Amino acid sequence: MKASQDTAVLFFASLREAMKTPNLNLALENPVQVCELVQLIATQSAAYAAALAGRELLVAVNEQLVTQQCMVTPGDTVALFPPVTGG
Amino acid sequence: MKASQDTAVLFFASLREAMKTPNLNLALENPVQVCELVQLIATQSAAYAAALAGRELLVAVNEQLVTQQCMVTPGDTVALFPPVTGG
Amino acid sequence: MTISINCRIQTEDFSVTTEYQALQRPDCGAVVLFSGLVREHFAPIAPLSCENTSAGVDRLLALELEHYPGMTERSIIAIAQQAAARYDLRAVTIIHRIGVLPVHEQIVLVGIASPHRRDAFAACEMLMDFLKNEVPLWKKAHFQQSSAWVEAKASDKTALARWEQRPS
Amino acid sequence: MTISINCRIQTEDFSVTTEYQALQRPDCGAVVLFSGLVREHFAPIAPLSCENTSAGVDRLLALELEHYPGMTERSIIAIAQQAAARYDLRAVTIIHRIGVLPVHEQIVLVGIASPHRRDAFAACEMLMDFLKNEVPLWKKAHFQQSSAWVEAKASDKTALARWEQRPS
Repeated sequence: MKASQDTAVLFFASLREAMKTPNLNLALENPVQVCELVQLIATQSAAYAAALAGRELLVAVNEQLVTQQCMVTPGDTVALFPPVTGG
Repeated sequence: MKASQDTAVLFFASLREAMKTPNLNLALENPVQVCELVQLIATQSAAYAAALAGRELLVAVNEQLVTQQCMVTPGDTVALFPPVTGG
Repeated sequence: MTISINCRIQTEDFSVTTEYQALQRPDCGAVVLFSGLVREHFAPIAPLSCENTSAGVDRLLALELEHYPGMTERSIIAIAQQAAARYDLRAVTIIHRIGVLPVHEQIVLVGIASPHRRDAFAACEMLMDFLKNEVPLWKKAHFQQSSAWVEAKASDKTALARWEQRPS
Repeated sequence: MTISINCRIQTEDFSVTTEYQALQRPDCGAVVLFSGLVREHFAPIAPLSCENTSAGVDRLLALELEHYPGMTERSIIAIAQQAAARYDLRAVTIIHRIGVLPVHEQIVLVGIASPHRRDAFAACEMLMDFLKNEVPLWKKAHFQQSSAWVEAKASDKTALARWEQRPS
């Protein structure tokens, strides 16, 4: 069995409030797609599942905007957040 | 014979310099088109004719931009000037 | 041709005067400044009419700006560089405030210095559209009785699309 | 909805700070300012390259602005009203200086306050295009060795045409 590496997942704005935490650390062993990673978080608790359900989410991996199909490598920093509203 | 009324003609910018005067007063008896008024000035002297020849001119009658075909009534204030370059 | 890019995320207020002076260049005939302020009558989703608002409907007290430290700064520099690659610019300033900003406060400043006005206007407007759509910043509206996260506007996405159609 | 229109022709300089503060309205989220300055490397007809200019080609010292007293002021108010009829504006400031303006001096300020940024940007750019084409103002360039009246640019006429095509 491979050694797992911590993958930080950050949440911002309304998603951070819904998740009731600004971040989680996941112990990933293999690369996964962003959408699989989101599924993984949703399976951890009903509260997480509810927070993530039916919500338009943007994703950044290592501070670059990516699609839900992008691969996350163990050790990456993933950020999930709602559409931005600055300016 | 009708009494003539003074019609002020103002010149600006490069046209004012070419005419070597900021204004002329013409004694008009009847309404004339702007282009006729310009002709009238050109006949007054060779210097005026040279100043007015081959030059793109804008016209204002009583401070409103008009075309060369616009009628000038005795007593109006006419302004002749090159294309504007402010801003 | 050198270009000076000055991007900042900060809680403290900024001075339009200072930034305007810093933008000026001997070869620039045009300076365009955009300043965004927290206005009254702000509605997070559907606009309230002035009548409703003055009649005592929940009144906006402040906007709270959240950002993603690191990524927000890098994203802003990236859009400034995109604008500079597209237009003839000599100086770009982007300042975005974060934290709690009461009504009437300044939120954002985009300043452009260019030899020509059309480049300055286009770059300033492009940068505001990119700021609204591509930079990790989120607004929460604090009303007298409630709070709500501001939802992204379809009109901002439409505005963004303009820059994709134009030739660079 | 009231709109405040402030138009001035003056020899003295203006303060962007003062005008920016005067433009602010509680219901306006957007302020756009355009400031036009006398830049170095100014060429009345064909642009000079920077190399030529620094190599000692006739250097610009100042622009001299002439106007048509009365008509200029009325024309500026008229274009401000046209912009206000077309866009949702709450305050418009147009200041144009006349007389001799040495390099680096401010020439013109157009400031717009609007609830929304797109109206503010569009009105500011439209007003600059109208100022360049429809208001009786003329620039004379004073170089070290010579003087020349600035010729109207075809690109300014093209810019003006944009506003005729758009829906009001």
